[in-house]
Amino acid sequence: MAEITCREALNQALREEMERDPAVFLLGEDVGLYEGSFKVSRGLLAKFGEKRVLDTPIAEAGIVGLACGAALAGLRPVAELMTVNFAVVAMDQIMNHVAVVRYMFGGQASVPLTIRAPGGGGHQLGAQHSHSLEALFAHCPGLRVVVPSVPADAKGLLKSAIRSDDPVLFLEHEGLYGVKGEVPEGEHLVPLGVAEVKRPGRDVTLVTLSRMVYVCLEAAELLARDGIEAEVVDLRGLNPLDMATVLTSVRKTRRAVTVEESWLSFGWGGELVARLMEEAFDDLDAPVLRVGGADVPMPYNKQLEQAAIPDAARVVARVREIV
Amino acid sequence: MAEITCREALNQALREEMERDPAVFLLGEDVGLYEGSFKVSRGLLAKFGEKRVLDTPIAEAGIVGLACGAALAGLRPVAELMTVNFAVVAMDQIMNHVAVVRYMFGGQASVPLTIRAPGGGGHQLGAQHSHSLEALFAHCPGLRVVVPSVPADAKGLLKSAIRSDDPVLFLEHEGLYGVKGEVPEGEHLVPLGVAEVKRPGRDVTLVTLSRMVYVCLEAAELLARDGIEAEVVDLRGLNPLDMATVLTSVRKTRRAVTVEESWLSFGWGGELVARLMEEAFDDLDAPVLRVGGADVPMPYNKQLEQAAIPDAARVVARVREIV
Amino acid sequence: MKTTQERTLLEGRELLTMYRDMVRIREFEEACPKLYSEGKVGGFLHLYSGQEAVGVGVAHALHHEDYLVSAYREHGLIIARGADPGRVMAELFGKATGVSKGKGGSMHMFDPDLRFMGGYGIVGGHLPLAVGIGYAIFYRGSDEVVVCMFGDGATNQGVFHEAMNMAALYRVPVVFVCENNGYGIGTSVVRASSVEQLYKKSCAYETPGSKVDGMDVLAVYDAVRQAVQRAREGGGPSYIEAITYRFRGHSISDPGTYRSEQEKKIWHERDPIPNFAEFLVAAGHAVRSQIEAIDGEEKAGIEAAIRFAEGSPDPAPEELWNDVYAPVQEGGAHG
Amino acid sequence: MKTTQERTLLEGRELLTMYRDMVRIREFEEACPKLYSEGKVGGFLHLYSGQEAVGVGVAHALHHEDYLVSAYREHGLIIARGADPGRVMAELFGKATGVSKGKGGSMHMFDPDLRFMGGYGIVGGHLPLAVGIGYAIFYRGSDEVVVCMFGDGATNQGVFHEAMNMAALYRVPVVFVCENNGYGIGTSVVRASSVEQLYKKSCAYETPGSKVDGMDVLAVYDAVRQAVQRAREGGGPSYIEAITYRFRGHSISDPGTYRSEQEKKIWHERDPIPNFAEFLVAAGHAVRSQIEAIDGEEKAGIEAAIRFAEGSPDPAPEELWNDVYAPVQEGGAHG
Ligand SMILES: Cc1ncc(C[n+]2csc(CCOP(=O)(O)OP(=O)(O)O)c2C)c(N)n1
Ligand SMILES: Cc1ncc(C[n+]2csc(CCOP(=O)(O)OP(=O)(O)O)c2C)c(N)n1
Ligand SMILES: [Mg+2]
Ligand SMILES: [Mg+2]
Repeated sequence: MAEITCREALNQALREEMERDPAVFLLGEDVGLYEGSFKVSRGLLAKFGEKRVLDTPIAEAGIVGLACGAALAGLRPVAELMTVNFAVVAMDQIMNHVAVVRYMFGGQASVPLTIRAPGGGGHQLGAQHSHSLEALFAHCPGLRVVVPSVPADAKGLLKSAIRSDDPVLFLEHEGLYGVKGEVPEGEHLVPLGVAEVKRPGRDVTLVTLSRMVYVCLEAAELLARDGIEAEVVDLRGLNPLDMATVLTSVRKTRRAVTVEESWLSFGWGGELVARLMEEAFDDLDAPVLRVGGADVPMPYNKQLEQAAIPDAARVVARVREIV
Repeated sequence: MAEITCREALNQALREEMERDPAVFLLGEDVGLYEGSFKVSRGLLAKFGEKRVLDTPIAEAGIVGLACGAALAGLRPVAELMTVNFAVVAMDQIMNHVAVVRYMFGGQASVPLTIRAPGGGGHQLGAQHSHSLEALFAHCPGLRVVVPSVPADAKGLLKSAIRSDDPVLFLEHEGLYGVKGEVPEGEHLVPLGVAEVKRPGRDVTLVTLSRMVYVCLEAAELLARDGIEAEVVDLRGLNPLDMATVLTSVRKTRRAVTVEESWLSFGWGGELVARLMEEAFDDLDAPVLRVGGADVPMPYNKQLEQAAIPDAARVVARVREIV
Repeated sequence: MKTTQERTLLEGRELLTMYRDMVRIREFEEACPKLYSEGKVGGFLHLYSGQEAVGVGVAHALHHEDYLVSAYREHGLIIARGADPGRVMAELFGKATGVSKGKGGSMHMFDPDLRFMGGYGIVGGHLPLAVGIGYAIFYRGSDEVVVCMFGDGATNQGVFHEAMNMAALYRVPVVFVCENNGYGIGTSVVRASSVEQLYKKSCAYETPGSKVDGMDVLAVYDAVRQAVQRAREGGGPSYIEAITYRFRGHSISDPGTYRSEQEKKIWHERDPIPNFAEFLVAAGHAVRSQIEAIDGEEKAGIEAAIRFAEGSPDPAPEELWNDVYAPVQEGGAHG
Repeated sequence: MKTTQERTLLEGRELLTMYRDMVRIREFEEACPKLYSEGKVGGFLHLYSGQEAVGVGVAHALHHEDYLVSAYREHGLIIARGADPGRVMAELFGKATGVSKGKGGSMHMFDPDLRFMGGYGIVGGHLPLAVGIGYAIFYRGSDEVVVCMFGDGATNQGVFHEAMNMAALYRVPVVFVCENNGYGIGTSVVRASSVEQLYKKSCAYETPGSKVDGMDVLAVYDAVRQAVQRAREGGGPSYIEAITYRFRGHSISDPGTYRSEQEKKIWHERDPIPNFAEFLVAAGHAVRSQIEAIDGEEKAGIEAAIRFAEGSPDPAPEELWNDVYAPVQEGGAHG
């Protein structure tokens, strides 16, 4: 298997799905001539032409709405939002249109649309450019929320997302595009809604996704030095949400900590805690704790920003409270 | 004290604050000549004139952005979004501008803006017009989220919101405008971030807000018939979040159920559960359970809609699982 | 090639169908308030009475394969497109036999067979969708056209701007039809739009804009037919402002006090239905008795539609959970 | 009333200040890439080199009480408005002495004393804010004006439409200045906007639109001064398209390969700074030595600014939690 970056893995997925299905096309700001602001669509305009790799004006509501309409008419658009921060500009199209048309039209409409959006903090981009909005989208029924952490998943999940007849918010992390990993060539599908145990452990379960998977693995290493074996579960998405894998792990470790990059309050961690409490109350030896971003708009200053984003030390500290 | 409706209480608050402070003005779709689609601004155009009661085009981003700019320049706008469903159209202005400018400009900017928005289901308005978005806004640092359930709070909280130097999302429920209650005349302030025990009880705590307060009180009545005494806590908002009152209650009852109208998954209930678990794990005799709306876009059909919205029976059933 | 006489006959027939469609819509809409007050219909209810000439003119300018997308004031549009009034009424009743299985209601009707791509409730929200459908047509290289209907108020929304720009930029076959009925709820056009003549807004996109009398079904038909043809031939989008009036309040709950009796009277004199009947008779396309026959048939048809709706079943309780997601596909969980 | 001679002197002084401001901005911007590569400056970094004539022309057309609002390419604008380059540089360094206390960075600078109401990073997002500031001015009946700066790409966003419409509808004193530098990142104007001449977009709002050479500081100054005067006198908003060019990539990380060397060359020949120097000397407003003196002083000034930034402290760790909410007021929790 070849070692490639998440960026290349995503590019492969797009290329392969466009070759496989003529109904698949890309659109977004600078996805064509510029090959994407993160270069994920490199080479695709040259290969597939302007009709299938559509550069758009800076108009996120228009982009998502156009993609939604094209999907209603039978195409399989993959819309790239330059970053997830701008998904908020298109929130009405996503929440009130993309997510609900199938249902409100009695199942007669289908929106096989994938919306790709890079996000996350860590690059000193400040209060308007550092969001991770998994929790917001996961709250809206009708939307799938898929979040890859490694190259193989980036490829396998994106291919599944594009083939899904449901609208999918595919949330990439700006800090992971350069991360390398082994990725199967050609047909490689990772089903949506299946979590993965990244590291086995018996003492505590760390439930996480996206870049925080790496933070948790680092924390697990640190804990291991003191003989604490943490099991790291990569949810790989929030809708569908694979509680089975989480429950199996927690029933074994009897302790859990959720780790998310976004604002802790009213984030997705609370949902996991609530489900764990309801479904595994008697299996828990300690409260399920959460680690999350500071509840502040992201500051520009490097030290302040680092303090706002969860790191391994923070995770270790939380684990030590319950182990 | 006079018995008046929530609608009249809100109108009183607006009128009094506009009389008190010349910097306070209203804007929104049909707030003036039409006196508001729920008639909350009745009589205000006649009394204060067009400059202070500004009818706007149908352009939510423009409305919130205009209000944000006016607030930056020292006014105290009260923007009415015809319904909270359209707040999603203005989500970028709310999340990326209103909520963050104070912080990203190092505390030099202030946005004393109140955004009023009616919401909630129950009137067969379907998938695009039945949202309750408390959880979404509560996830964004910088925004206050205030939610009245009775006329006295509608008045007292709105007056406090207008006087607050923080931006406030003031979420009203379309089903409560006609509800009557005693409301003190003139100066009556209810501080933001203070929950209220609506009904004392020793066996279980029902944590809720907005229209669900009534559903919980009804459930409490039903439970009382069987000797189960439920304490009902009206949060009256999510930011500031008054955990102290909730914890005091739960430490007493040792059991709790959160009740929210919106989609259960990734709603605000999870946050409450997580905080209770962390702060009161050893005081809990049973898992904290949640009641919430069905995770589906709201259907039009009456029976289906009723099935999607929590009712007293559902609350009672959940309570019986743990009492 | 047909003889003049044949053609007149054909036109005659089509003209009568236009009249019939307008009457059907009016009968349908005027039956609603009573049903609403009886609690048989719920939710919002935005009636089309007064605007029939726009919808019918548009529908007759389209081929069967063409698409129509609309805002929430769409009963008349889906009927003009050929929907069975019974299924439309059943939707208002929230019944399983409704055009949206009772899940959409008055604002959210849909019929893929008629290529009626939906009624939407977020003002302006469906405009980019229309552009997307147009893009799909362009993508496939087929010669269909999309007509997108919206109100005067929608032209002040940001998505109007984005959709108009993208439609022109990609030269997609979309005809934007603004139904200017003078008001967005209680706000008159001049109090919401800096430009009073809404057709002028297309100047910012180098898209042809024109104005047409929305109370004259033939005028609408001609204007739309030309725009549709232009789009079909690859000429790109156009924008038509149809000046019309809603005879009732914004929705069933709106008394409409912001409009003067005088104003209403003037517009009622311009009622598209009786005026078109007069024209048909005067021009010899029909005789009075035919008109009366149509009126009677359509009245009876709506009564039948109501009976159908009343006799139809509610959706099954489990329908609450259906249609949120696509049925699970072969190969892979939710894949 | 001043004598001609006095007036020329006065103008001469102002002209030299304009030149000095442009040089200061250029020196500031050109110092940034090195600092960025050294890791002293982080985040996004959108430089203004090439566009100085627009910002300086605008700033000189304003009174001290007038407001300026901008997108994220604003270093040059806040400096033109009078900000100390040291505090601007400190902001890029994320220092506590920065114009936004190190919390905003390159994209989010603010100075209430200069009435510089912020740099914003959401394309188009600040346009409605400018309308709101204009509304506050109108509300108070004072005679200030707001100038709102944004790029060509922003004119395709929905909020542009909403802001232009509301500004015209309420006749607020806002001057919209579109800095058309030909590209939105890698997308040229014609590939994003259906109308190539962006000034034409104001036709949809019955707002005067004009085009000006953005490489000529005096042309910009004159155009903006007229629009500002019109706004000050209650004439309402206007819209100016300034044709300019950014000499560097969109941001520090953009190689800008989508622009031909030929194109860049042509624009560099139109560099607003040397050309203006030539004009000043030729027209007798200054002698060569004065120009050289200014160049030297400003170069030194920016070096001092960098030293100030380097010598400044980082924000205290607890600053993470400050400024999220207003300090708790008297009377009532968070009241
Ligand atoms: C984004 C949004 N804002 C506000 C509303 C509330 N609303 C429903 S209809 C309407 C008026 C629309 O007027 P117009 O576009 O002229 O259409 P008409 O009702 O006249 O057919 C408004 C403001 C909405 N549905 N969506
Ligand atoms: C709503 C939104 N979409 C996309 C972006 C990403 N982005 C940042 S700058 C930019 C280009 C803006 O071009 P223009 O308005 O011409 O300004 P310029 O950079 O040329 O000064 C884009 C697309 C953004 N910041 N905000
Ligand atoms: Mg209208
Ligand atoms: Mg540009």
